[in-house]
Amino acid sequence: MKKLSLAKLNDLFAAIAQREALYLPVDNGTGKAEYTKWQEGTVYSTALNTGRSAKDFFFPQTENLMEFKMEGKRIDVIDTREECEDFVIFGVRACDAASFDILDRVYLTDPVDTYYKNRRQHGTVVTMACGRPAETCFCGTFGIDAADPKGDVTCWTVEDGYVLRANTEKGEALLAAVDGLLTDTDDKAVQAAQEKTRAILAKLPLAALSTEGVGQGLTKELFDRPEWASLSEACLGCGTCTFVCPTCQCYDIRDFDTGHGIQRFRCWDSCMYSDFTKMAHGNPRVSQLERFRQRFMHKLVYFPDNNDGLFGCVGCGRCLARCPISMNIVKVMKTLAKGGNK
Amino acid sequence: MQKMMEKRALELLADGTVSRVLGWSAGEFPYDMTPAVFETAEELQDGFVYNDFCGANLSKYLIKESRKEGKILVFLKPCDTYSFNQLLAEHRIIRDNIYVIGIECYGKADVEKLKAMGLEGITGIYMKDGEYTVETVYGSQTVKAYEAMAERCLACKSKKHVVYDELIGEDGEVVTDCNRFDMVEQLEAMTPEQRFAFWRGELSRCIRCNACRNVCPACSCEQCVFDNPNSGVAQKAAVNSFEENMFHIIRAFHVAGRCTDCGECSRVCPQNIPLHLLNRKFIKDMNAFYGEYQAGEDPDKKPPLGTYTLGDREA
Amino acid sequence: MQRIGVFICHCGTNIAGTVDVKAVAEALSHEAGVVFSTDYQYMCSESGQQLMREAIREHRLTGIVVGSCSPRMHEATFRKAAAAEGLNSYMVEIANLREHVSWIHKDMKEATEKAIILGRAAIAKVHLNAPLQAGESPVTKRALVIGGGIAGIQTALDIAEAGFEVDIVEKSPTIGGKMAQLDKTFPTLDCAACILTPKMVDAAQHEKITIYAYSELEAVKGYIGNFKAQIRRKARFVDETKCTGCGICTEKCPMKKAPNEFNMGFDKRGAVYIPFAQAVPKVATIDADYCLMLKNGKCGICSKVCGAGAIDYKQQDEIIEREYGAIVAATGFNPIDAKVYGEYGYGTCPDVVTSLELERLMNAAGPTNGTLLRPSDKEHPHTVVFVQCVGSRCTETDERGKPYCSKICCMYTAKHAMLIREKYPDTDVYVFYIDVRTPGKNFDEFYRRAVEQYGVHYIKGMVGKVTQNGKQLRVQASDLLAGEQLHINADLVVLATAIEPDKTARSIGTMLTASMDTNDFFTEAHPKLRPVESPTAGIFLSGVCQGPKDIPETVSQASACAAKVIGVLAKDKLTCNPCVASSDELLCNGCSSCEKVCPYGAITYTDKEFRGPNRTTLIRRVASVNPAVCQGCGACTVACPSGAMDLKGFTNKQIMAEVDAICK
Amino acid sequence: MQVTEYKPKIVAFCCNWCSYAGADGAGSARLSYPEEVKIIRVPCSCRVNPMFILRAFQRGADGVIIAGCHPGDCHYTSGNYFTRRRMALLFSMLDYLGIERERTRVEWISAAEGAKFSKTMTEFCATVAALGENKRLEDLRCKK
Repeated sequence: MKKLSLAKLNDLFAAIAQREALYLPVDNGTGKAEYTKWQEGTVYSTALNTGRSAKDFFFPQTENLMEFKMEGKRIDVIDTREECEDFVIFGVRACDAASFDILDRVYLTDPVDTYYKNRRQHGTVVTMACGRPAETCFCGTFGIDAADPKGDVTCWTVEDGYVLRANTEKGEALLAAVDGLLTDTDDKAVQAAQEKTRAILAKLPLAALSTEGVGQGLTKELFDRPEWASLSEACLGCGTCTFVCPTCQCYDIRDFDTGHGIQRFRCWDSCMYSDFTKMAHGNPRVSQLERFRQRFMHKLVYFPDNNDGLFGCVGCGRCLARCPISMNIVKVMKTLAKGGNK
Repeated sequence: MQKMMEKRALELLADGTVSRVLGWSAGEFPYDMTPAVFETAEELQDGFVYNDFCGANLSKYLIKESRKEGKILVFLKPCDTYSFNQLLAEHRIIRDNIYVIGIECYGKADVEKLKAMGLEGITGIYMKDGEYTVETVYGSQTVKAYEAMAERCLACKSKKHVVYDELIGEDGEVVTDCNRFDMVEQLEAMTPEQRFAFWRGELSRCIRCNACRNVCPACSCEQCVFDNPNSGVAQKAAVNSFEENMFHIIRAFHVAGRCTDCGECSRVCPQNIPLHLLNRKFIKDMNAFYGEYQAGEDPDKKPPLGTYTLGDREA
Repeated sequence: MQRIGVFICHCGTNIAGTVDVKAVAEALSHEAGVVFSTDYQYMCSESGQQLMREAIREHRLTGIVVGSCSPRMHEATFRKAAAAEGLNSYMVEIANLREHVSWIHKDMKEATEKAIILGRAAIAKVHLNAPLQAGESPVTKRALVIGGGIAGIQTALDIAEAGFEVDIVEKSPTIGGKMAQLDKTFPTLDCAACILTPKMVDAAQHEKITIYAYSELEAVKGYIGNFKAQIRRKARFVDETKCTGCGICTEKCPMKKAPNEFNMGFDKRGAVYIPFAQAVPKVATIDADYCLMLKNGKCGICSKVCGAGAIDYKQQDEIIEREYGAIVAATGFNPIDAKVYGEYGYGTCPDVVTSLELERLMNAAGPTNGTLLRPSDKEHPHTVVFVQCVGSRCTETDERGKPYCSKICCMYTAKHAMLIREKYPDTDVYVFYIDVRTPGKNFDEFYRRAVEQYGVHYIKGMVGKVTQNGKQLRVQASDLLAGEQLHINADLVVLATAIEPDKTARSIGTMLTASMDTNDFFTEAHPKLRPVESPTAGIFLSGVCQGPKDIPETVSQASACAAKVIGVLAKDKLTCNPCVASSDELLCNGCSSCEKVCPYGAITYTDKEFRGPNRTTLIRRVASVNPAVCQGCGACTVACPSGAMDLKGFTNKQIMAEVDAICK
Repeated sequence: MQVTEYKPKIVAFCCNWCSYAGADGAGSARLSYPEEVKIIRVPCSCRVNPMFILRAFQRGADGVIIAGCHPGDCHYTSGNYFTRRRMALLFSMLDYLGIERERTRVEWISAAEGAKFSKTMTEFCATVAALGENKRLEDLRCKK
């Protein structure tokens, strides 16, 4: 383990930024932190989490896939892919770091999504262990330890500085490159910090939330549960939950006529939208109940079904804070669990 | 207040005046209430909640709910009644199927404001004598109610219910000295470059989640032009600055003269974009150009874009 | 995918002189969908059209772009040529290469570039064009005229003369209107009754005209060619078919306290009455407000004396429904209530009268049998003061009056002054005016006669106040030209009160969805070019309901209006402009935004059933556009937030395609 | 070195009855105006949807002008009155967003005013040219 003194944080950023682009949470002026490219003078925000999740780095909201040029009756297809430049994301929380595993399951298994892979290969993730979790946090429900996040490098804030630990080759390389700023240390301070965090985690209102009643193999039991009607009745059908979610991975592909060619791009889609997966015959899920159910069944049943029990939620709590009508996965899980016991 | 509302709802359910009640149901935390329909006394007693965090405007749900069998009771705050009236004027809701109870309102709280004060890990919020005692896993703190009041409530335009079947609490007055156009004026006073920079900064955060549109009582189209592939302007994501501008300008234009300034768009924006400043610009301009007009106040009054005078100012 | 043919016209050298037409045709031949592109000397010529027709055949063209002169010039020509070859006319678009390119640009290169861009825009539009069919609707060959004054009578007579059925609906017991109350008419001074009553009789006797007097319009539905009107025939309590108009009942009626409206209330009439001797129809009417029998069941004298047995105390209002192809508003006017001008003493001083009242005081059939006597003491007035512009030409801040000029007052006052001076040369006549307006044939000569020949004192100035001063009236006024205050002791003061549309006009306008201005005058479809039509198709305007007019003007407008009505009724079917708005019911949310901006009332709403999710049925309110009424302005398309409303021939997508092509 | 003069792209929406005829009049009288102006014929100025205006800017226009009948002369009686209100509000909103107000305009040009048409277009072109390329409402995808 390596240690960085409090005063040298900025030097660390400068050193990383010299090698490659560095992104870290910065207060965006609305009281919220967002990942921003570091430049001299940028102030790192210690806010619990960013408004938007870190998935944007690997799966951006919109992305060009290819272009077409038409000349008379001839159509040329232009590959617009370019090798991504190396970059570092600093300050990723445990939940978001765990979300990358989920996205990897989707995009790195065959057929591999080359656009995603390109970014993933070139990105180095430095996580920051949580010190002040909020009431909306429930990563523990999914076996995520906020006090010991994953990532290429894990960072803990301790009393007199930061402790860093490389977890992967990419992480080793990063720490090696900034070795001049670091000193060796043991894990005592880290353990103290972890204990403190875990004590708080245990006191959080959602600490006891369990995945009982949801998970693999429960499609039949849960699909026709009557509670979906009341759970979904206030849903506005907006995409807020989807777009702030670090694990939602659906996209739509569209063509844009630029006037001198066609750009084929993909953009995030939301299963809450009425035109989600609309096909020639129409829409497979015609009511908001069905769309709502799809989102939660996917995260809590279908995804685990297809991925060895791994849930499609990391408990980051963004949807709890952002849903315009305060409906969320926690309320869904609790309602389903309660009804199941009856 | 909650007790009185619950009592009336139970009575009206019991005597058959209504068969359903549209209100708010309890959440996980003291502040995350969800709009909900209650059909039985048990459901009501179990889950009905009303407190300072019940900010959601319930009127838009009536488009769907008033078309169902039986009468529905709805609780409307003063600002919600304007939306209700506007929906009525646009024939979007069926008045006969709705029983409106107007509820007095002195402003709603915004939990984001509490969180911005560093209050994380909230486990309880208690209101007493104009103060909130906020309990968190990190300790408790007392906050003046007005410090936690939602921005839109600080600029409240009216405490008067423009429509109701009965009232719980006092009916207020139109707030004549409300300062809701202050920020619009500040922006107007800037240079075009400053304004451009301001709006780029705000709108560039848009993630096109459509929360503003879907919550908006004026945005009640069967299908939005931006969702309709045949409209020629459909867009699913704001690919660039143009599309961000396009969506928000056209949305504001489409609700111009119909927007009651309920403030839901800004409340729900996950990116904290002050969308109400677009709508208020149109409202302010319409007032200045064509005379005072408050959408939803009088359903029989012609909206500014539905009429004209020979001597209107030039564009 | 369309198969588009492009035809670039040289227009001699008009286009080819500045635009490289061959280059344009060549460049456009590469556009997607273009299968044929050529240039030609004169596309509009017979051989040019032939060329187009052959190309349509040979290349199976589905769309045509002509690069030529303005579409305002030859669009119709090319559409016809296409239609002759079986191609829908609306698949033709014009790129205006003459007026918008060759005639305004000098540089060949730039002009050619612009021509290519305009050609591309037209091609982009044609790609999205759809064949449009002009709809047809049948025409009910009958007209309704609302109002039986001189305007309504003239319009009805002219329509009937052309061979079409006409119904006149008149709310009072007789037709004739205001003109029947007048004494003499300017500038010829012939007696109004002498020229009007024969027309009334003509109307009554015309086999094609039906007069529904003492009737009111109740409701109107439908559109041009196909109106359905409900008419309320108010109970007269006299059977029209039996009454002979002998008048015995009116003589024997013991209740003689009803004010006689025909004589402006100067005398009384019976509860059963015939308004005047030449009334049409000449039948008695019982005034239910005064009739003792109807009020308390005691009397019944008229019933006893009526030899024809026409009296029917049990008569009820009757609603009849008729179908019409066109409707004429001829609702006329009334003088404003002069009481609002308290400073002139009207209503408090009996010898202050309005001009219309003076007409009755001077009329041989009036309350004084034509001898001018003042109302208070029935004495001859020796000094008469006329006050002009009472309630006319007021500033915006004057809420009592009207902003417009009532147009007729200058002339009738000259007439009154002249008649008084002629009949009673010992009478002094003063006229206080702001301006004297006499633009009409023989009008100014008439006015000058009043001044020069008859010695009427015309004084430019305002009357400030009229007060009772013993038996006389004290008139305070200013003489603006002399710059002095005047005090005149007058025996009679006559107010030239402004005229305003009849009070019923507004509600009738609403029924007809005909637009009105802020003064409640009906708005014409175009102030210069369509002065007798309402913007709502099938609604026509006759007389003062459209704006102040004198009798000659009213009659000529009434005839013009009849000509327009005949134009509609003469057709068996009406062809509609196919470029009209239409609403996509799947998108429409029934909010009524479009209806508010439609100048024609072409949009209506219906509740329709739609399929909802999971085999449910939803009822939604949706707009529908009547293509026979819509004129295709497109105001609704922008008012519609959901994009449900679109305009055929100028759809959102077509216009955006043009925008794209131009900005590319 | 050849200096290419910057030429703005101008879209002119002209109502069929007055302004399009006015443009024809300008042509008949050989009254020139810059070729940058391209006219789109609409039945009435009230047919112009704010979406068309934004679309034009997106696709590369530097200025958009709407020309209709003089108030009171609308072929459809009220169309241009609605245009006037809608555009007054839209232009004010664009200004509020910091987008140059001079890039948009409404003008009343009758069928008889060919000279006014030519003068207005020339003047509008000069105004837009002075502002330079539309950057604030551009869509980079549509630029070559």
